[in-house]
Amino acid sequence: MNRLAQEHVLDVQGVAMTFGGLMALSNLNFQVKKGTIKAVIGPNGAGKTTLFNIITGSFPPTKGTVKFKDEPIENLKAHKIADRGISRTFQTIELFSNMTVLENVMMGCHTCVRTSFLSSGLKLPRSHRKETEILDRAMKVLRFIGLGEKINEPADSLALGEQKILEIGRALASEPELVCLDEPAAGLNETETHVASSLIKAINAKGITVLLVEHDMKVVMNISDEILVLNYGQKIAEGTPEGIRNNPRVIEAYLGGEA
Amino acid sequence: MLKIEGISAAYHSIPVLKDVSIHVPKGKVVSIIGANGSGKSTLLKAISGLIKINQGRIQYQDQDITAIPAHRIVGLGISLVPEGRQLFAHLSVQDNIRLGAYHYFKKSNRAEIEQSVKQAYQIFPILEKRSKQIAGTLSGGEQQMLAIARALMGRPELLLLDEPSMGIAPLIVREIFNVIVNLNQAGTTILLVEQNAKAALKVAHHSYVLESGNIVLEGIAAELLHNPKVKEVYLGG
Amino acid sequence: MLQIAKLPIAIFAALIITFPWMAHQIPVIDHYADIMVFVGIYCLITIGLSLLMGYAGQISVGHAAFFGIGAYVSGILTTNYGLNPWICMIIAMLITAVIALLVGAPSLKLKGHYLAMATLAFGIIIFIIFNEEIEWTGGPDGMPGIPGLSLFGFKFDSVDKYYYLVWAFVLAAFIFTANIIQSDAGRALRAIHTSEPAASAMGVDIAKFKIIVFVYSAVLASLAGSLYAHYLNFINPSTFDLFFSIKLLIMIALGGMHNIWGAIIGALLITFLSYEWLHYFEEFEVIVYGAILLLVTIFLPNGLVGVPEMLKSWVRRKN
Amino acid sequence: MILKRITILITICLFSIGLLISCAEKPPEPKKTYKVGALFSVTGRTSFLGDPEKKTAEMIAEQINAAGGINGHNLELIVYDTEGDATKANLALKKLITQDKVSVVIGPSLSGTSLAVLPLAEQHEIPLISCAASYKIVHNEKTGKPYKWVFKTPQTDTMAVEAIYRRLKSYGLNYIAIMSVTTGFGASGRGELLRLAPKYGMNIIADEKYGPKDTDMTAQLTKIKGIGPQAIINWSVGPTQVTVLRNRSDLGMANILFFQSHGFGSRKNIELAAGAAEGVLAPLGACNIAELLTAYDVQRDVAMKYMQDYKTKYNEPLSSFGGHAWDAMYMVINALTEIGDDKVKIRDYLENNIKGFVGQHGVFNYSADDHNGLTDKAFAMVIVKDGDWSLAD
Amino acid sequence: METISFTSQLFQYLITGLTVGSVYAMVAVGFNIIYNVTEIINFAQGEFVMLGGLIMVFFHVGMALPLVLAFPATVILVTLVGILLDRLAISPIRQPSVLTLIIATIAASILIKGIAMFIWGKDPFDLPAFSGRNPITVMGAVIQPQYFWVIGFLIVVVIALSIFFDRTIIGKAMSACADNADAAKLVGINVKQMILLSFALSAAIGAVAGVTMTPISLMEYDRGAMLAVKGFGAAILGGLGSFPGAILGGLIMGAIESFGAGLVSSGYKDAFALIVLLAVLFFKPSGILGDIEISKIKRF
Repeated sequence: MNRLAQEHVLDVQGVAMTFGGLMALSNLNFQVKKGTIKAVIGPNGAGKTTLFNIITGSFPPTKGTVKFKDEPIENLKAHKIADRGISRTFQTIELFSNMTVLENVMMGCHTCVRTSFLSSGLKLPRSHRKETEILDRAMKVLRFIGLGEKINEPADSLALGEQKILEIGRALASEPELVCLDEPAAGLNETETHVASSLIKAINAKGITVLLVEHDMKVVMNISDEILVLNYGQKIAEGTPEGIRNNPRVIEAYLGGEA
Repeated sequence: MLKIEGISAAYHSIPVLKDVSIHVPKGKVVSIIGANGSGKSTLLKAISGLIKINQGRIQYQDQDITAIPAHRIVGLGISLVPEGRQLFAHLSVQDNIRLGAYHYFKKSNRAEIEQSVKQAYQIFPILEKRSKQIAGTLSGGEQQMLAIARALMGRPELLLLDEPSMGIAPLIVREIFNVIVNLNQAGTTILLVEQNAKAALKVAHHSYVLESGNIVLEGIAAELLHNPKVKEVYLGG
Repeated sequence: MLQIAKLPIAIFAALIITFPWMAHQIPVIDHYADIMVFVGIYCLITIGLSLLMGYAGQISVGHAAFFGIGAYVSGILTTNYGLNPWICMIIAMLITAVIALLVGAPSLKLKGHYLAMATLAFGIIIFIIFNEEIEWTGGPDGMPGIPGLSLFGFKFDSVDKYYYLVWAFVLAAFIFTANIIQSDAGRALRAIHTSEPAASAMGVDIAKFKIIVFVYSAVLASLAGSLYAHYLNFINPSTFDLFFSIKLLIMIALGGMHNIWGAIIGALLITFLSYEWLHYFEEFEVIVYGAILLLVTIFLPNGLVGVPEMLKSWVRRKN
Repeated sequence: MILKRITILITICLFSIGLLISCAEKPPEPKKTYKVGALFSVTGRTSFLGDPEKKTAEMIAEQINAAGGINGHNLELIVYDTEGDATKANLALKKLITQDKVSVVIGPSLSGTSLAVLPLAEQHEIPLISCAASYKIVHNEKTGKPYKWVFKTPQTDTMAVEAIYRRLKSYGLNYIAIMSVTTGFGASGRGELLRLAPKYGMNIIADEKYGPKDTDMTAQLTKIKGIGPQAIINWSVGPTQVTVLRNRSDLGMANILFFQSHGFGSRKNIELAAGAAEGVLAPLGACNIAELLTAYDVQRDVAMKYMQDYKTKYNEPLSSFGGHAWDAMYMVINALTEIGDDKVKIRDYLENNIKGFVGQHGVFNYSADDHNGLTDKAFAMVIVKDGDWSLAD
Repeated sequence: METISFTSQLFQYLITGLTVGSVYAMVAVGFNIIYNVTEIINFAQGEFVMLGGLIMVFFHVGMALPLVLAFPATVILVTLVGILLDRLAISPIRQPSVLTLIIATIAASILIKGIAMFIWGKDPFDLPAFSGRNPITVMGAVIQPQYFWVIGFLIVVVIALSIFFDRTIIGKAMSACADNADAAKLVGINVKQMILLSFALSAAIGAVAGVTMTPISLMEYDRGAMLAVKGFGAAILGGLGSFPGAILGGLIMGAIESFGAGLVSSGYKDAFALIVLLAVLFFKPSGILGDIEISKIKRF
């Protein structure tokens, strides 16, 4: 196998997306290296969430290919992509609010441990065994993310910071190779933000590749290995945090040009 | 003119505004800047009555408007140009503009309304050309103009603008900000929420910087423009 | 909060087992055991519907059709072809499953009101077939002479015997469904209901799950239909009309559809209201029925199972 | 734990509500009463049957009790509403038998519900006098004989169909179109029309249907018009049979001979048809046409009295369906008067002693082979003339 | 013996289908008015039609009011019922979900039906045709004058509504609520009032349908449910929310029933209409004109 290809977990080539004539993304190319943290930043409406939705299969791109471990995934349904090993969180928290913390994480294990309707209805030993397995894995994840104490609380009773953490935990439960985090620090206070950044680092330390969209620049600058900057659906810069911070195009995009 | 005293608000029980106080003097442009998710839009929604606040008081021209429902706020002289335009996307440009005059439509005669419509077209000539077009089919910049025109039809004394530059090409942004300056010079008080800090600080007299629901900086706009802390808020320390 | 603990099921089972005896002790409710047979039959349908509507969030206004298909397949095969009722019951369930699959696959792609209309249309079409295919179904006058059930020579020929048979099925369906709810599959269903995007991001094949639940609920309804036919020894189309589908909907909503216990409570309440209690209002029956429904919808948005929760939060606010 | 509590709570509620209502309903009664049960579709889509039946039965019970009861025994009539629903009819009959312990049951109103409860009556050995039309109710296809415990008062569809076919034959007409509503009433009539057609040499050249809530039958009639039959027979009840007449007259088909079923038996229908009923024929029982009966007709007196009583009490025109309940009620009253309230004796009385019983719908002669007891004389062919009934001859 | 040629028959089926379809279309339009403002499917819509017919009978026949007085009086009374429905059954619901609202409107329809039964009893009532019952013959097909009234009133309703939604500020405001409720509040539109208005309007249209159809088909207390089902079918067939769709859907349903009954099998005519509906939904899940963009832009 080609060494370069293996290095790139995700390879986005020429991706474009139009919504009813409106260009949300145009001719986007970038790669994510295995085992790194890559951040996608850009002002509002730059197309970051659209990019996430394409990668995770919410809808196919109008043009271009997305390769995950050298295999095209751009036309796969979301659940198939999840099966391949990409998991995600959402910008507006999409926890299963009618479930407990534990159940949310157990739901995350769905891709790996599946039981049939019949065997779970009859509570066959096999399904019982799998259920125990799911429980073990979920508990492990919960201890890892530090919510081990709150397993039986309803998900929507948690504080915002904990909900964000839980959503990340749920994404981890499927033991993915790539996690896509959509604004993990949005709305969090300083302490919570700190917790979230250390968690992301810890995830990365386990060898999981991370792709994240984030507005909180402190977080982005602190944790990412590489940053991709989008504006009006186009890539305007890509590079290390230091390089991005001093890139004039980025500053203009953020603080605005002359008005 | 507008006094906000220690308001807190939450969205789905997640606190978004924490004890925010703001003062908008008559005839001035006041801007609120801050990164995404800092609570700017929530603040404007709270003023215009779209969301309920948990604590604090909003006072407008010596009247407590904290508990007044949204559809009556506009009658008091406050119009909001909401984030993302929020047009009536399936109605024509004309209809969008006329509906802006809804709250006094019944009380005034046709000519008076048409006069206001004409004024709106004078401010944004492009809209007159597009008057029969369906609002949803306009370009982003035109939509933003339409949203402002619609708000102006409500004859506001205080105009609230939520990110007028969002997703719009720089050239148009400049045009819109010119309009904002002109409006202010014509006597309209303006509260402007912007992510585009430079643009906002240039047109504003006074400015507040919001971060995670708290006011972290406040001052004369021109001074803030050079304050390194602003860059830090945006691009991280 | 969604845990189906063993204790309530045990108490429930104990109540069910002792109910006929208790009812027979009090002359005025002596016949309640008889009504309870029908409650049980309807419970079989509502348990499946509760999984479909409350957990997976898909509306069906056509389940009377599956109930009817079960009843008619059983009825036709036993009376016209003399097959063993138990075999007919299984054949009926298989036929229903196939029909549900054929109808469900395209229908479940529809959303909200469109899905409601599609299932409603299906229900009416099936009803028209029951009415029109007189040679098979006996038409509007119905089909008399459907044999009763017996097992190894033991005849289920009295109210109490049939009561235990039906409720044994109900308990089995209840436990089976409760097991599903507590398993990975059940979580997936609830996930679909809360957020389809998040569920599919977890790898849940939404279309597949919807179909499976639809078919499962249809098969339960079919089983209920067979039991109904063999108990009444008679069926006619009007039992399976649109209004019965709506009644099922009302049972689910009234009991509380976010909880499988709601299915039982709803079936219990609506059946007793319409078969027994409303009778005392005579002329005003329809008005009272409508008023009760309306009041429950307005004041108990989570149905009757939501009442303790509401009381609790009320008490908390009081203190 | 909450769930447990709910379960217990609900059960307690169930019991207590049942208890309360039942206690309130039945104050203890010291003297022995004769209990008669009745199952009518008082509400729901077939209320046009059950409503007049219930009113009639209640009126008769009142009259009897006002006159001192039956041999001093009060007559207690317990009516349950079946809503035309098989399940409800089944439950109600069991309740009448096991709980109310009635000695005889009248109803149900529909063929469907009657067929549904028939096995119960046989099983529990209680006499049942159905008020529904289908001949299947008193004809066990396996034995070729009537069911032991089941009787019925209405003329069967067979009689109505035969009356119509005989008349058509006498006119020398045999190309006919039939129309029917897709309810039990219509389907059963349609079945008989089709079954008996060969016997009378009738060629059915169109067989059209419509729903009970349909608003327009022009399409069906247009098709019939295109085929051009010599006569049309329509089998329905309720507003549809009026709509059919109106559509027919609109389409200029008034010159085609038109028969309605015996379900047409209410003057209200003529009124509602607003002139479109003129010249329409229908086989009707005596109670519809009491005034038309000659003075020495045995049925005239009972029919006139019933008509006047009903009008006085309820202030609405008589419907022929009430007459079926009248017949059943008086058969029961006769039985109770003669032999008391023993179920077996009542059954035997009905089978052996209802001879020459003058009812609203004919003169009944029950026997071991005939639990309907009517002959083809039970129907008179009536024509609508000048907005009222008139004998067709 | 008078017969009828095949072409005349076809024409007759068409006329009949369009008349019946017009009633369905009016019910469907009523569904859409409420749906567009609130996204509620009001299953009590059929009861408005029933009430329209029966109240008209009361005014016109019972109290002998002339047509020109009785008609508006009926519409006003039914409109009041619509307003009450919103105030008593819909707006008190605190946690509205699709199913809760469906159940609430079903409950309301049961309640209204019960009250109608209590007031008018179970018998059908007749209403004299507006301009006599002497049919006109066109191309061998026979047309009742009342048919013109039904189709005519559908056209009047369409024109009146299009003027209302196109030319009046209130109409625009209602469209605005449907479009974007928050933005509507911002320009001073009282959204709750608009919801109330939508119930009033659709009740009024239901009443018109009831008044015009009663001389053809009589009216009794339990007619509402079936009309609601047919009207709902028409609305879905045309695409929920689209007024041209509602009219198209209604007329298609009526025509299929009529042609189906005449040419294929009268017993299965309702099934044909529903099978067509299902087929359309399976191939175009949002109905014929149900593309959200198109439906809302082309109001009329």
